[in-house]
Order: sequence, then structure tokens, then C-alpha cells
Amino acid sequence: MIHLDIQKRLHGAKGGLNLAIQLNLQKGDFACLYGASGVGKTSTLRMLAGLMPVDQGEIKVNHQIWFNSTKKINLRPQDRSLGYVFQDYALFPNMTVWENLRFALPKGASEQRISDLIEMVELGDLQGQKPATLSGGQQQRVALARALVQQPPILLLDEPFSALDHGIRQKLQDYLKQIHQQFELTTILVSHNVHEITKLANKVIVIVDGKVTQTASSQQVFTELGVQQSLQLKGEIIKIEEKGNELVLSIQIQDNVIQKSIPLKLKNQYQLDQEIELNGDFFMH
Amino acid sequence: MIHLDIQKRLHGAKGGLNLAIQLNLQKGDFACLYGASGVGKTSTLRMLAGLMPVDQGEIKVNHQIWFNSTKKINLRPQDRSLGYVFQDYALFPNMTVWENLRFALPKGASEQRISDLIEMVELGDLQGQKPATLSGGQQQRVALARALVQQPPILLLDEPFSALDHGIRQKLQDYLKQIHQQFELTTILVSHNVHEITKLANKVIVIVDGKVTQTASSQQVFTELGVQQSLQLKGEIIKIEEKGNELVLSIQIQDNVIQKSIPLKLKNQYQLDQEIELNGDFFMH
Amino acid sequence: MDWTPLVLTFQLATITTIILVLVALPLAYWLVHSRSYFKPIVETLVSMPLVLPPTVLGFYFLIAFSPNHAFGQWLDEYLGLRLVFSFTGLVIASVIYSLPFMVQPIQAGLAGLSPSLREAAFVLGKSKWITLWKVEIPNIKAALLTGIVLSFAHTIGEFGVVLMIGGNIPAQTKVASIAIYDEVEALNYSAANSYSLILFVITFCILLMVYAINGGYVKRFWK
Amino acid sequence: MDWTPLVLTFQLATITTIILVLVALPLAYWLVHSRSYFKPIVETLVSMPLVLPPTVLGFYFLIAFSPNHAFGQWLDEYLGLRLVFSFTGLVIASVIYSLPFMVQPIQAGLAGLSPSLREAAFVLGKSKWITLWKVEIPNIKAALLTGIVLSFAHTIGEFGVVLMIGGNIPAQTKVASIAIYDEVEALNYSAANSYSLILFVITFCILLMVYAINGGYVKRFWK
Amino acid sequence: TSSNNEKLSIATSANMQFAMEALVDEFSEQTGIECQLMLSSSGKLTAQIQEGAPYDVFVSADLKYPTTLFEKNLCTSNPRVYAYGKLVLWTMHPTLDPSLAMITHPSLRHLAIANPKTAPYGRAAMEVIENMKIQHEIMPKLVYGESIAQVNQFVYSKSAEIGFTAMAVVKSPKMQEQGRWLEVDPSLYTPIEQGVVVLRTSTHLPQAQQFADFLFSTEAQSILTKFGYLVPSDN
Ligand SMILES: Nc1ncnc2c1ncn2[C@@H]1O[C@H](COP(=O)(O)OP(=O)(O)OP(=O)(O)O)[C@@H](O)[C@H]1O
Ligand SMILES: Nc1ncnc2c1ncn2[C@@H]1O[C@H](COP(=O)(O)OP(=O)(O)OP(=O)(O)O)[C@@H](O)[C@H]1O
Ligand SMILES: [Mg+2]
Ligand SMILES: [Mg+2]
Repeated sequence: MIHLDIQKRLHGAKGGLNLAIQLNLQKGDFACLYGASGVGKTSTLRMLAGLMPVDQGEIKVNHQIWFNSTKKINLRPQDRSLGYVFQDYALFPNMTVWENLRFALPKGASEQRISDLIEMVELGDLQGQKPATLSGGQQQRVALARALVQQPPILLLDEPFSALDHGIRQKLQDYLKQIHQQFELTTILVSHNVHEITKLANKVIVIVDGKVTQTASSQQVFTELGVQQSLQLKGEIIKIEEKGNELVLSIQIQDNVIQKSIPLKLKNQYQLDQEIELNGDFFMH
Repeated sequence: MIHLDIQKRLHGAKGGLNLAIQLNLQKGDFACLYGASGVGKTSTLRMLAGLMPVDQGEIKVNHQIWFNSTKKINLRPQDRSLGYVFQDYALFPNMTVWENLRFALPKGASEQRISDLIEMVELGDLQGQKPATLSGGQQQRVALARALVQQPPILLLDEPFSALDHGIRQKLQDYLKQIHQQFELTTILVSHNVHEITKLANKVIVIVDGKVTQTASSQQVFTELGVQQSLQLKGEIIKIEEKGNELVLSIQIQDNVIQKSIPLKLKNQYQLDQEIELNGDFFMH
Repeated sequence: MDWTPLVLTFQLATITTIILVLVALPLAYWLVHSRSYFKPIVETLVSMPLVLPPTVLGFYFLIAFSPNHAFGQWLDEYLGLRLVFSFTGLVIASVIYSLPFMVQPIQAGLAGLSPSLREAAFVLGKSKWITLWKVEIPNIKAALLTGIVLSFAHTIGEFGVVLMIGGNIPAQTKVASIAIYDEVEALNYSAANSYSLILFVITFCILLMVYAINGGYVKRFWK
Repeated sequence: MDWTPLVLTFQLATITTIILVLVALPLAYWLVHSRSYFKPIVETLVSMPLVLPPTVLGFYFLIAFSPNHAFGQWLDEYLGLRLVFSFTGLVIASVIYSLPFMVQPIQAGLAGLSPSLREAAFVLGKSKWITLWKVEIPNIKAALLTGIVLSFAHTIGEFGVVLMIGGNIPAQTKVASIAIYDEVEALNYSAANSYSLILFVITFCILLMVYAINGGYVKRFWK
Repeated sequence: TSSNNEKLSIATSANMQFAMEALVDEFSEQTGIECQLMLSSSGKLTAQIQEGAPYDVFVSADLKYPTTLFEKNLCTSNPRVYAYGKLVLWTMHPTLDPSLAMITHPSLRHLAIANPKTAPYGRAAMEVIENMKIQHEIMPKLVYGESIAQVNQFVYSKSAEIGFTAMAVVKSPKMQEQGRWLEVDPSLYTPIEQGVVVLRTSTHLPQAQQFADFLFSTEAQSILTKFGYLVPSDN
């Protein structure tokens, strides 16, 4: 669905940087651009969105040519219908949270969608605030919600969860995963978080020094990079305590003891010495 | 060294937010503010730095009163000598990277310090660039370097590594830890990354709904929160391969097999079936 | 005291300012985004009406607009417009003369905006015009206000061009500035003073209101 | 052709503009950061010189500066300053008259800056002045340029105030705009035209250079 | 500068410029006294003189302004009338033949006169209109110049088809061959008296007085006549 083969000359930390990126994504792909800081991830998204001039090459989406340097075709950003979460958010300072989302709403669409999104990103009572008085993470969530208002077929997400705490990050990752599948979106995510990538992406594109060095599943990529993304570990319950209306389990994994709180009503699912499976979500914050 | 007891009324996601923070830090402390997005971490740093008006309370540093609402004392930010990495970087757009750091240099100090810092944050060839053309992570590194130029006794770091990849993040964490000890700094870090906190901070201050609910070591805090910060796992080497000038170890941990590349020259330290200790650094990216 | 000149003055200033906003916005927008080699030339030309003494500029207008010269004749024959000695002529002359006061602040304001705002709006599929209208203009309110106040005040005090092209016709082109000038020339200082004072007070009130609302002082007061 | 009026004009415009920058910067700074109730009043007052016809304003200056009245007498006796019919007087009058053209764009520019720039400089221990000078001003270059160009051009074309307070004394207060006026009065339209043309061309070149350098066109050309 | 202070400063109405230049040349030749002209409108010059402008002689195109100055005790003596202005009807339109009858013709859209409130030629033109009892027809056509100079610009640019101006204008070297003009019957308006005063604050009182007296010499009066003024001896 997305075929991209572009070249661009940029400044790099070790002199000039020749960005030369090839991407081939299918409809429904959830791809992740993975690479060191300054390697050209944001620039790639910006060129795909038509915000940065491309030196040379071609961008084709759904058999439509968006950009071609020899044929001198260059679609305006307005005509490339995609959702984009900017790394620096780029919220409109003159509009409240609600208005920022309202501005993105296509004609005729119901405002219910806005309320739902505001609820989802947990900004209910802040919807009347201007971005300037929001916290960093709150601004990031507005940026995400705004990009989703149009329900675009292609989503570009530039480190959309970097300023969020574990709880809301998990929740929004789950939501993103769900709408990605539900609406069969094609999504490109930039992230430095291996766990996040493993959870969300079916394709990881590794960029080194401006070139794509590897395109594979996250499992494969991270294994080769020597990065373990999601351990499936077994532990043993060695203590069960009641604290208020919570149940605190102490679990031993090898020499480590960790504690986990669960709702009291799940009490009868756990017992001492029981073996229990713990996945990465559990360990990593 | 830092005694802070302040109150401030803010907007919260569930109506008004009454921020009421007490902090007591000793010289040499490396404290971390930990809490969900929008809980008041940045606001606390801003009030400590004198950038946000405090409603009520007192801030005392080194027996000097910086702020006292009843005595109507309020030191200007200029007189509070501290280094601050802003969550939104706040670089000077009119100055190059080098000039941003030069601006921070105290009179009479050697410019060598600037070159060293630029080297440390790996921005050598970009020092003549204006911030607008830097990548997100590059901007963040400039912000960190700029805050360190003055070698201030107190460091306020608002998610200073959030936009960085694993490699440079590790390196800068190590560097930060080193100068923190070397110059006996007092540092307050805001971070959502449990691993980072565990590695750096000796005190974690948990903020919930604008109030400090817990102050303890990271080990204690995260155990109680049910967050495992740094597993110490044992695995077994099941395969050793040579790839170019690297050695690739396949290691089994319970049912998981992970791979890790190490320099070839360490070859004789590893052998098949050897038990090997793996710490958190290894798992988390 | 004859109030017609005052009424005429505020009519002229208001109409001129409105037209200026409409003309200056697209012009300033072009100046900000163009990479053309003509750009500095147009930028310079916009400021040039300021450089000539108003009476001289007025004289050139007079010649250009006069039905006996090519342009004025064309206007007269094809559009039925006689710009000399008419209110319409005053408006056009004032617009040209005050153009730099509106264009330049708006241009500076637009140039100072972060490009990411435009980009974000474009990605959301918004046209340049909607982006300008809904995103860019609301974020350069201070600059726009500067342009409006400068143009408005300048049109009120403007005198040389207006006198030349308007012909000082009562109830048609005799604005307050000319009335005051007449009184000063006639050594009628007390009459000039009262005119000036009234002009001053009314304008002061208008601008004070604008600034107070803009600065949020009115809101603060009612709170 | 007598060149003295032209030289005098550019001297006057340059000196006036320099003084205006020095006066307007602190004033604009105060206007941006003050929360005082006087602020909208001062803002309004700054624009007010525009509202009065230049000759009338000149007339008030004449009276204020004249040694026959209290203020002028005080200036004369205690400072030995005679402002009427002198170049110094022209400069002072021009500064006051062009004040809004400098103050308002700078104010709008400063107001549009992100507060985090100031904050970052403050945290680095920099005083308000250093912050203004090294951080804020370099980031409002477009607005500052607007102020400079408007004031400069306006002082060149300014005429009413100058004629009234300067008294048309050759080589002292007879600036180009007045020389042109003289020629027009003398029905010497061709001489007036040549004066205007020269004034126009010189100013055009100056401004074109300013805009071309500012827009990076010169750099582009040499590259 | 010092050279300016040595010269005799003569403040004069801008529309007197040509005649004054010729007069000053003649005067300098006769006496060796150098002069410089300060041109402005009579109203502005009067305001400036009241505030201490460094002028020696004020040669007005009117009597009202010198009289005001005299009443404020700023002159050495009563204003003296050195000439009378003559009113003419002037047009640049090649097809128009200026006459008092034609100004009411409907095809004529604009008639320029100087501001009657401030300019003596404007007041005289108004008197002509009133004496002919054509105010009602003519009022809607009137456009007012700030001074005679502006009337000239209106006529010269053909913005106004015709206008009342001074004979000195149409006889000036620049306008001699331009357009056509008609002298207005002097009985239709009160004479336009032009007065001269020597200013009390003058630093060159003897020379100033000498210049004022010179205006009444035969040489001066013939120059004035040549430039289109009526001189007192003609009466
Ligand atoms: N100037 C302000 N006026 C009123 N409320 C504000 C202001 N600045 C921030 N807030 C609100 O105060 C709360 C705390 O903001 P703060 O920036 O301190 O959060 P934070 O803990 O740093 O969050 P994050 O992790 O998302 O950066 C938020 O709900 C925010 O909307
Ligand atoms: N407009 C520009 N002109 C020239 N060079 C640029 C421009 N914008 C960015 N660069 C440079 O291009 C390189 C890639 O930048 P980019 O923003 O794409 O990096 P990134 O991969 O997104 O990094 P990060 O993870 O730090 O956000 C960087 O070295 C940057 O300095
Ligand atoms: Mg990036
Ligand atoms: Mg924050």
C-alpha cells in the first residue's frame, strides 16, 4: 500500500547525512521505525506527509503517486489524508483542547467522536483549557486524540507515548492496537521503547546512518540486536496478603521476589505455591 | 539541603487540582519525582525554580529562604542558581548549539567545558546548527548539556532522556550519575522509566493527586507499587556463534531464548552450558 | 461646533481600516511565504508611500485620478468613478497611504509563527485559507491589533493627502484634521483646540477600550 | 539642485530612528510585562500623536517648546536648550511623533515570544536586560525591522510637524520634504518632481538593501 | 550656522515667492545686504513669530496676519500695505474660455478656490461669487485649496476645470504659457491688501527697516507690477 523510496541530504552529527529510505508496507501493517536519535525517523515521516521537500525518489500510496521527482509530481499535504502525531505535538495555542479536536473533525461528522476521544485520553475536565497550561503528557495525549479524530487510513506516530506514565501508556497502546485492527489502518510508529514496539508492531524497520538495514518482525529484529523484548517468565506464589480491598501476591522468580496487587474478588483464582505466568507487561514500566 | 513545603491550585483532569508538596532532600541526594501524567511534577520543579508563582508555603535551600508566603520573600529565578532541563527543552532559536551552551557559560570559565559537553552528547558536527533543524533527541541533548555548563549545585531534570534511544540514554545516565557523585550535586529527576529511576535515584517521591504519598528508596517504592524494576535472572548459554568480529550467545532463561552479541575478544570468558547472570540493563531498552 | 467633520473622519478611518485588513492580509501572507526575487522589491514598495510628503503624494494621486489623464479617464469612462474630490477617492488614497502600517506588522507577526502550526493544519487537510483564518490569524492577534490601531489612528490624523485629493468639501471630504488645520491657519486657536480635544478624547476612548478588552482588563474588572 | 535638504533629511531620519529604538525597547518591554492598570492608558497614549494632524501637533510642540511658555522657558534657563527652530527640536518632535511606529511592532513581537525563552535565560542566571538583549530581541528581528522601517520612512516623509517647529531654515531645519513643499508652492513642479524622485530612489535603495539582506537574498545570490 | 545669522531673514507667504526672489535680488544688489527667504503659509509664520521665530521681516500676502502680530506688540510699527493682489480666473483646459459667466454652466463640475477662511484670495473669490449672487449654483461645485498653491495644483492637474487664483501665479515664469486666464473685475471684491512688518525681535533692525522701506521704492514697485500686483501708487 505504501511504497516509498526517497533520498534526502541532511545535517548529521558526524557531518552530512544522506538519508536513503525504502519502505514497502501492506494495508493493515503496523510498522515501527527504529533507530538511534538523529538517524532520520522524523524526517522520513515528514517527507511521507509532504512537509519536508524530498530531494529525489518516489512515494506511492494505494497506487496513487504522491511524489515523484522525475515526473515532478508532489501532492500537497492536504491531499495525502493521514493522521500525524508530531514529536513536538504542534497543538494550536489559540484553541482549547476541545477546539483542537473540533478543528480536525471532518464536515458532517458527529461531535460525539470528540467527546469519546477526550474521555479515552482522560482529559475530561481539561477540555476547556488552552494547551499552554497543560502538562507535557496531557499535551501529548491531545496530539494523539487530534490525529485520530479524522479516522485516517494512515497513521504516522512520532514517539506518541514518550511523555506518558505506565498506566495511561498501556491503556492508549491497547486502544491504538484495537482501532488499528478494527479500521484496518496502516500505521507507522516511531518509538525507542522495545516493549512498546513488540506489543504493537508487526514490522520493525531498523535505520542506521540514514539507511534501512533490516526489516523484519520485532521478535527477529530484537533477537538479532541482542535486545530481549518480552520475557515470558514463570514464578511461584509464596505469600498472599489482603490489604484493604486488594490482594497482594508475593511471587518468586528465581532469586527475585516481586509483589503484585490484584482486586480482592479474584481471590479464589490464586493459592500458595501456585505457578503463575508473568509476561513483559508486568515487569516493565 | 532542600526543604520545600508548598501549595498551589491548578487545573486537573478531574476538576481542580490542589498541589501540596513536601520535600526534604539532603546534599548529594538524587531524588526522583514519580507519578502519573498531570499529577504536578513539572509544576513542582517550576515553583522550586521560581518560574511559577506559589500560592502558599516555604522553600528553603541551604538554610537560605528562597520563598516564604507569609514573610513575602521570593527570590528571583536568577538568584536560585540551579540547572534546569525543561520538559520542552526551551532552547534559544536564535543561537546555534554552541552558542546555546556558550550563553550558559559563567564569566571567566573555560570554553573547553562546552566542547567537552558537546562531545559527550555526541553533537560534534551539529554545533553550528540552530535548534530548529535538530531532531527531537538532539534538541533534548542540547538542553541537558546547557543545564550542565554552569556546573550548578542543584539539578532539576524534567524527563531529560524521554526522546533518546537506548544507547545514548545509557551513556548519558552513566555520565549524569558520575558528575552527580563527583561534584556532590543535589538532583531532582522527573521520569516515568522505572529502570532509569532504579539506576539513578536514591530517593523516590511518589505523587498521587497532587500529594506526596510515599518517599523511600526505589527498591521499596516499586516493590510496594507492584512494579519490578530490575530483575536479576540466571540463564544458561546454549549456543555460541561467531559472526564477523562478534560473538553471539544464545541464552536460555526458563522457556525463553535470547541472543546477545559481545565482542569477539571476550570469547574465552564464555562456554557452553555456563550459567550467566543477566541484570535489568540487559532486558530493557 | 460643526460635528460633520468628526463624523466623516471616523467613517473614513473605519472604512479604510476594514479595507486595509482585507488587502493587507493576503499581501502580508504572500510576502511571508514567497521565495520570489520580487519579494524584497514589493516589501520596499509597500513602505514607499511613507517617504513622500503627504501633500506631494496627494498631488501625484490628484494627477493620476484626474479625469484628464489616462488612468482617471479610464476610471471615469469604464467604471464611472471620479476619484478626485470624492469620499471614495479619500478612501482609496488613505488605503494606499496607510498600507505599510497594516502590512508590515501582520507580516512580522506571521513570520514569527512556528511553522509547525501550519503544518499541523495542512496535515489535517485544511486549506491555506482556513489555516490562515483559523490558525494563523488568531495567533498573531497582537500584531494584527498593532496594524489596526496604527492604520486607524493614522487615518484620523492624516491630512495632507486628504486635503489634496478631497478638496475640503464640507460634509463630503472635509474631515476633522482639515477642520482643525483651517482653524489653526486662521489663528482661531481656541476653536482648533476644542476640535483637537474632541478628536483626541473620542479616539482615546476608542483605543483605550480596545486595549483594555485586549489586555483582559475588562474581564478582570468584572470578576 | 541643492543637496543640503536631502542630507539633512537622512540625518534626521537616522538619528530619530536610533533614538526611537533606544526609547521604544524599554517602553515596549514594560508594556508587555506590566500588569498595571495604567498599561492600557499608556498603550493608548503612545498611539495618540498619530491622531492629531501633523501641523496641529507641530503647533502644540511649538507652544510647548517656545521660551514664552513655562516648559520651554525652563528648558532654556536650566538646560540652555532652545527647541524651536533648531535641529534638536526637530529630532525630539520626530521621536515623539514616530513613537507608535516603533513601540507597537516591538511590543507585538515581544508579546508573541514563548515565555519559556525568558524562563530558560533566567534560570541560567541572566538578568532581564541580558535576556532582552541576547534572547528576546534576536528573536523578534522581523518586528524590530518593521518598527525601524516604518519610523525611518515616516520621518523622511514627515512634513507638518517639521515645518511648524523647524521653521524652514536652510541647512538647519529645511529638510527635503519641506524643500519639495517650497518648490510646489513656487509652482516649480519639475523641481519638486526631481526632489521627490531623488528622495524616493535613495530611500528605495536603502530599504531594498535592508530587505534583501534580511531575507537572505544577498547570501543566496553570492552562493 | 553663523552665515545664516548674518543674512537678513525674510519670512514670506509661499505664494509671494517669485516676486520676493526678484525683490531680494534687487535689494541685495543695491545694498550688499544678503537675504534669505523663509517660505510658509501666513498662518504658520504668524504662529511661529508669536513663539519667537528668528525672522527679521514678515512680508505677508494679507493684512490680517501682520495686524495680529502688531496687536500683540511684536512689530516695530503698524503694518504697511506694499501691494494689492489681483484675482484671476484660470483654466488649463484647452477648450475652455474663462469667463465669469461660464462658471455656472452645468458642464463645469469643479471650481477651485482657496479657503476663504484663511487665504485672502479665497475670501476675494467668495466675494465675487456673492456679488454675482450665484452662491446657490456654485456652492456644490466648489473645492477648497488649503492655499493658493493648492488651487494651482487643482487647476494644473485639471482635477478642477477652473479656479480663482492670483495674477502673480499666471504671470510667473513657470506658468506664463500655461492655460488661459482672465482678470476678474476688481470692483467685485475688496482689494487684497498685502502688508509688511518689521519684527521687534529682529537682530538686524536697521537692515530690516531698510528692506521694508525698499518695498516702496520705484524699483520695487515696478517689479511688483511686473509680477502681477497692483501697487499703492496706482490707486
Ligand atoms: N499555568 C497553569 N495553570 C493552571 N493549571 C496548570 C498550569 N500549568 C499546568 N497546569 C495543570 O496542572 C496539572 C499538573 O501539571 P504538571 O505540568 O505539573 O504535570 P506533570 O506532573 O509534569 O505531568 P506530565 O508527566 O504530563 O508532564 C495539570 O493538570 C495541568 O493541566
Ligand atoms: N531541516 C533540516 N535541514 C537539515 N538537517 C536537518 C533538518 N531537520 C533535521 N535535520 C537533521 O537530520 C537528521 C535526522 O533528523 P530527524 O529529526 O529525522 O531524526 P530522528 O531520527 O527523528 O531523531 P530523534 O529520535 O532524535 O527524534 C538530524 O541529524 C537532524 O539534525
Ligand atoms: Mg524525531
Ligand atoms: Mg511534566
